Amino acid sequence: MADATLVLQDVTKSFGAVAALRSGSLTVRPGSIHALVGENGAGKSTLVKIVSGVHRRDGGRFAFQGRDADFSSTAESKAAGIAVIYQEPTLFPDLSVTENIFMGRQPLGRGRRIDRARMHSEATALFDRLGVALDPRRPARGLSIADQQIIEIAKAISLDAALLVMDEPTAALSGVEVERLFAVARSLRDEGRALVFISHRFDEVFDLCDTVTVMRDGEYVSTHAIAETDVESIVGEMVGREVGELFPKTPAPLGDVVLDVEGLSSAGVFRDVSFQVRAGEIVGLAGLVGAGRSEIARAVFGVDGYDSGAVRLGGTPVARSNPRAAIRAGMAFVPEDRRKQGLVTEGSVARNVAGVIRRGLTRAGLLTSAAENRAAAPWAARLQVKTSALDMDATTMSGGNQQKVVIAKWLATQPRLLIIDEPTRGIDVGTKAEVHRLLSDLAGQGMAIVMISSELPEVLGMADRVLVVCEGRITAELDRAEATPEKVMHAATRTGPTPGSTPTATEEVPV
Amino acid sequence: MSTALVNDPATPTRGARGTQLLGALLRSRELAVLVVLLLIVLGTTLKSNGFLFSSDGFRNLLVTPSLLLLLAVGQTLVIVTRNVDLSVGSVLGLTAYLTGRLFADNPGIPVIAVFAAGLAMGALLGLVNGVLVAFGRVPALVITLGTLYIYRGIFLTWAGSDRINASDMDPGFLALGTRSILGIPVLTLIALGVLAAVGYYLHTARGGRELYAIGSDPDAATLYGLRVTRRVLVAFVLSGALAGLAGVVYAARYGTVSSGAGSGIELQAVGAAVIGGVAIFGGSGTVWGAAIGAFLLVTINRALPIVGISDFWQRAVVGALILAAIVLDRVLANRQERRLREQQGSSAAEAAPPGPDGPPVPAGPTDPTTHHDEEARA
Amino acid sequence: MSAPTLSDAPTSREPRSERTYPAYSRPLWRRALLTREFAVVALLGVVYLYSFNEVPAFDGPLTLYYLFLDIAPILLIAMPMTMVIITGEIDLSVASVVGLSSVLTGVLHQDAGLSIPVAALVAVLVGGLCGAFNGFLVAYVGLPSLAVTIGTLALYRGIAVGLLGTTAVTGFPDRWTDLAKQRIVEGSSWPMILVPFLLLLLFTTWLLHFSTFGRGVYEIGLNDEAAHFTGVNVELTKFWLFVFAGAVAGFAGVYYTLRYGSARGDNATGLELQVIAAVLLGGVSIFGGRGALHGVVAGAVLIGVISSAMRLENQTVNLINIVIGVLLVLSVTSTSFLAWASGLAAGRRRARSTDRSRTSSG
Amino acid sequence: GDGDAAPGSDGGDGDVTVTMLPKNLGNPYFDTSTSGAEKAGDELGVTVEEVGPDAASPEAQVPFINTAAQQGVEALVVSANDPTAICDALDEARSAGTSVVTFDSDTDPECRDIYVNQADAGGIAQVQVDLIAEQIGDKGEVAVLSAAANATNQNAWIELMEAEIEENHPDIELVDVVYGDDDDQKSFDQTAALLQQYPDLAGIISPTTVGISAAARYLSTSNAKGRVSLTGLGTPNQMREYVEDGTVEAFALWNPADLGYLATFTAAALANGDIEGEEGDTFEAGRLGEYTVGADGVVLLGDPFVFDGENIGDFDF
Ligand SMILES: Nc1ncnc2c1ncn2[C@@H]1O[C@H](COP(=O)(O)OP(=O)(O)OP(=O)(O)O)[C@@H](O)[C@H]1O
Ligand SMILES: Nc1ncnc2c1ncn2[C@@H]1O[C@H](COP(=O)(O)OP(=O)(O)OP(=O)(O)O)[C@@H](O)[C@H]1O
Ligand SMILES: [Mg+2]
Ligand SMILES: [Mg+2]
Repeated sequence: MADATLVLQDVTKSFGAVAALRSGSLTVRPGSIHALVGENGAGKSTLVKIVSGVHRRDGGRFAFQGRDADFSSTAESKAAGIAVIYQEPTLFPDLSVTENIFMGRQPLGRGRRIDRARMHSEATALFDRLGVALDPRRPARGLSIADQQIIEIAKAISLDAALLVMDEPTAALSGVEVERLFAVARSLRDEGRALVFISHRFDEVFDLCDTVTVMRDGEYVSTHAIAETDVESIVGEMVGREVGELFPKTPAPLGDVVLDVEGLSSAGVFRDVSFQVRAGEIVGLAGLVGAGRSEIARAVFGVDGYDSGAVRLGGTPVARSNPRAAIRAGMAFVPEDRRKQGLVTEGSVARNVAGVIRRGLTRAGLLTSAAENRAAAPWAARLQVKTSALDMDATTMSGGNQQKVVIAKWLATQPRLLIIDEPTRGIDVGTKAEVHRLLSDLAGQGMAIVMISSELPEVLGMADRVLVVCEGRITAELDRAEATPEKVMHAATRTGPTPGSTPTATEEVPV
Repeated sequence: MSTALVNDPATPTRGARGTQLLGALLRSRELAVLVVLLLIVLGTTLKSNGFLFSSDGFRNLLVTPSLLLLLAVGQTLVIVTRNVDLSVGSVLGLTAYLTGRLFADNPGIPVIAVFAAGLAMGALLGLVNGVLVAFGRVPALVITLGTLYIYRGIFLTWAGSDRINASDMDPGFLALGTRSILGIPVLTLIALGVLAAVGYYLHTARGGRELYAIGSDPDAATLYGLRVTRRVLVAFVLSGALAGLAGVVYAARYGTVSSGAGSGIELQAVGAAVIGGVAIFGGSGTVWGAAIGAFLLVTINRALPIVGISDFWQRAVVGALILAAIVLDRVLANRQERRLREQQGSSAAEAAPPGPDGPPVPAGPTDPTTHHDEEARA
Repeated sequence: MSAPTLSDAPTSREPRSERTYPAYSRPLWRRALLTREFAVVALLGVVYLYSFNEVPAFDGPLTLYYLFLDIAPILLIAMPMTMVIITGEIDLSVASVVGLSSVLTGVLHQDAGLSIPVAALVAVLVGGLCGAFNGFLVAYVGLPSLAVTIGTLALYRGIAVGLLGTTAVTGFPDRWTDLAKQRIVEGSSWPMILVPFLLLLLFTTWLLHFSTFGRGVYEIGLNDEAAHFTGVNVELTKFWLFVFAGAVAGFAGVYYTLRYGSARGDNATGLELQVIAAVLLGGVSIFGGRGALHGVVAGAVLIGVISSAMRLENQTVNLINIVIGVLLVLSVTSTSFLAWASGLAAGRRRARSTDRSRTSSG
Repeated sequence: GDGDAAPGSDGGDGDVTVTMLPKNLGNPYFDTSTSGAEKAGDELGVTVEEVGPDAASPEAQVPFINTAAQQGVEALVVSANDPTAICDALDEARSAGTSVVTFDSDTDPECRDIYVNQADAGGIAQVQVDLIAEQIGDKGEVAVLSAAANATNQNAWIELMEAEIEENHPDIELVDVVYGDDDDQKSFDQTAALLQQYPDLAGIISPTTVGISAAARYLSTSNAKGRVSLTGLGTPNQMREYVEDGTVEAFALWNPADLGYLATFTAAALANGDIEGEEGDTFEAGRLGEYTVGADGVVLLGDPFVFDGENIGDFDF
């Protein structure tokens, strides 16, 4: 076997009081795709950032291509031949797609001028290889998360690096795009490069990778050849405890209609959306990434406006474009991007959890921190938020923990309707099961729930009823019993007539 | 605000007609200001044709804005990186005084050496700003507000009540303030030369593009591996150096340097850049725009009394102009966003046509069935 | 209604050990003393004591009286400015509003014959209107406040100067000019202007630190999108803060006019920089989301004490400006310097305790 | 910390301190007047301290007046940026026992003890109108480039000049008064604007030292040189070059050093109780001889002096 491209041995890293890595180890060989798995906060991203020079390790061994390495900036790691796709997109919104890919190493023409024509044609070639049609001249601003991720991927493979690290590159991609990415990854592997692939989706791990390393609580647990292991044992190692059933959906008696959305339209985003949700019911919104599910949810909750239609909660109309009215009416909304929309990450746990209910905490005109702490503590406890004190900033927490804070914040309002967008995006299996159990419990207690998810098994496993959204319209409504992956897929892509789709909608599809 | 397309007007290819159109529209951001400028010149000339057609009028039209132009170009470099340099007025005062002192204390000193000294002094003061901003991790607004006080204090303490008079300075140097080559004043030529060099650098050099990247998203720039600290330092050094050059130009043009030299001009420099379409939060805008903005500001100031508006109202007009410029920017940006959304809609349709052999599947598992089974087992 | 009972606990189906959380990760004295605000207060104490003992005539009865008269406009405007900056915005136009309000007070009194209270009221209202214009452009049109208020800085000043040229309105009734300089108790060092200031301070403290509105202000500064998602009306909050800043600046303009007995278009030129210096010196983050009022008050008074002491030492304004500038730069860079130093210290401590933590965590 | 010997705090053991407060620092005119004051201080054995703001505005002067009151200095010599705005501050200083002398630019008479007038307004207006009339052949368009629009002295002179022109020079038309705010750059640009706006302009009067030198500098390089005459009030050092190159024929001024010298003697006389500031009081002012306090507490320095190519070489200030 060839010498390892990357060797990490007992690497440690702490941020203040948080020990992100206690002993991280990882050995990646050329010509191999190496999966790195672990729960949220296991330290995967931190390990990656040490390899790429974003962070410097506190201790341990780090060798790249047989030589000891200690990068103090990403520029150094890049120069050494390491390409990284970070978990969070790192684009320059004002610059063109092409410039984003080639920034800092643009092809130069005469007199060290940037050769723009060559740069654009190289970008086009890259997109061809990835099988996507993106205008290389458009600015990156306004691209969907999926397109942003594709640019990150194009950026990384254009680097021609010996080691390519991908930190959850598929979290926002659709099936086709994932397949194309995998094809590229395989061809890079066949060229003899080393790849590291981080994902919470086991099917992808088993589909693509040849080796897997498991991490838990900042420590190395094990490394296996993929062929010699299975999902169950890996999950066991990741969690270090028994995971309950992943989709513990129990049927609950349905009550009255809680949410009634009627003919909601917003120009260019969605059209004529109508549906109802009953107490005790979980309604899943399925569809391709970019179908407009989040936009519908945002309009219903009032963070965005809509052009026509009506939203009623328990029979009473809810004012449009007014989140506070929605909250007062009894709605709660867990948005898809927790760092940007769900949380004030630099705010304390207590302020975040008490963020929506603080109006009720005012006594004699005064709102005190003590009151907020008192109100927040039980909800944090209920969701088992891992934090040392209520005044810790949410920045110091892993994704799963942050999601718990967001959910705690909304449950604290004791809503009648919970809209939850991508409840488990980027969350590890252990926490995932917890969240699912929670949703099932809440429905059992009579809460109406709208769940948006891009993971089909999650929708099928949790929803009482599935609404399929395609290009801003609801193209199918399927009961739990009749919802099969095929039917949902058809409605989501409109490859054929599906039950529940309106005939006019099909005619107008510009396919 | 104006976008990458302005900065990146590459040769069109087929299929990019929408972009082309959009590009033309956006390039009009600079064009719009230019048109306003020309209208003002035209209108004022109709009122009093000496404004343009007397030799003094023509010279003043060109030479008066050159000072602000230098500052606006430097300011653009800094603003593009999502910073701002409020200390330029004080740097200008300090170097203008330095210029005078050099001539007064070293009669016969070569003019070129004085220019070099001014540039070096400005660069040094800019370096101090840059170091504090880049290493102190403090917003430039605060740092340069502090150095605005400090540099001016140093200037006034150094100068005391000492004033530099025209007679202290080299006549050859002062002649620069009035001499013309081919009908274009030398000072204007200096400013235009700087403009061309900086504009070329920002458009075609890797370093220049990196300044835009840094301003567009500083965190991403760090993650990406750009040398953010160094680039920001360079931007501040250049801004300082250009303010220093402006100080020398000030001495040449006005012939006297007193305690008020350059005070308050920093906001005009920022204003010129903003009017010219440089986004205050970095990442976009061009020095050409900033230069036109500088011309516009100065020319309006000179035109108002001629068209019969008391010069007391000048500042109000300048303020209204800045506001109009940023509102216009917003309108254009909104229009652009709409276009991009349309464009994205069409390209998405192109990108994922349901092929016969590989129908797209919903996001997530490539094979939902097996996945489901695996998860269920877990 | 807020504290849930155990029975409606979301995960009650599977009873677990309820976690309890300490409210704070650090003891009270560390939370109170290891802050930027406290550092400014301490510095103020040191500078004051030094001046009191070492600077000739600083211990005289007039010192504090003049000091507060001088910094009153800064103190007043710093209150709303603190909130504006905490939302991540900035208002550079306040000094121009002071100028405009001053001119209006003069013009309305002299030319329109209005009595001083009426003229003052109109001036304050116009100040609020100026703020509303800023607020509208920033909050509802969504323009960057730095650019907007650089524009209105020129616009409002331009209107002020345009209305009055560079002439001045003087000759206000003694009753009113004396009021601006009167002491709360005859013979004390506390000028009357402190009364409205203290009321404003009380109001602002409540608004920023003890009301839901204030929580929203901080959230907007830290993450305005998340604030919007939790029902904070981001636009309206910003709008009102700019109105607040404009109205207070308008009031400061009236005070300015009466204190100096002259209404001029160029009154208070450059005051915005002093206000912002005081606010930032007081520990408010220019990025928004952080800061507290006691630091700001200390920052403003510190600037006043330093200026007063240095003037008594017959230092030139230039030197005073240098000191204030250096202080501003030091105070803002100190944060990152301290973070860097404490990072170093923590690193060393960690290195020593790695083994211990490893065994305890296992 | 080492200012323990400063006056006021340690009482009056015969140590007299005079604080000079010009309109602003960094102004060579006041630099010269302060040097005269210091000379007087040396002769009298009193301490002269110069303080002042960096911009010429009344509200910037007030803190310095307050400081003088706090220090309890014996006398304050001030050139007012506004006739009334600084009155209250001066009153407080006077009630703290400080004698107040204004020079160069006066306040309302009731706010100070004595005003040392550089030349009476009529004389100053007269000399400037005479100079410009002579230079432009007593006919044509004339403009005034002043300092700030509410500078007391400037406005008084301009008013008198207007009256004088109307009365005795029917062919001269005063077309505009513009303000350079005693700022080089602004005055320079204002000159340019004047020439553009009035193509037939024959002469400019600038009764301020900053203005006249900025205007001269602009004229000397423009093609209006020789066509447009310039006169006003300036200092010989600033104007020497332009007199020698022919841009300016002649201009006027008093000697600011003498003004500061006289103001200091006046202040010392008041502080020592030699005079009360009443009309008719007389006192000795060193080499300048004896002066008498006139109506309204005004002491007049003398007639302005005309500088031209013949005599400018004899002066250095
Ligand atoms: N910059 C930081 N400051 C403080 N703590 C941090 C920082 N970055 C990471 N951490 C902490 O380090 C731990 C490991 O985080 P890391 O991002 O490496 O986890 P991960 O395995 O990538 O999780 P996920 O699957 O959610 O991406 C977490 O507890 C996190 O809160
Ligand atoms: N920032 C943006 N600027 C312009 N258009 C956008 C932006 N974000 C999304 N869109 C467009 O809005 C539509 C819906 O996007 P979005 O990704 O939110 O849908 P979704 O169904 O919620 O998908 P998911 O939540 O799975 O990512 C798409 O046409 C997308 O291209
Ligand atoms: Mg991660
Ligand atoms: Mg979504």
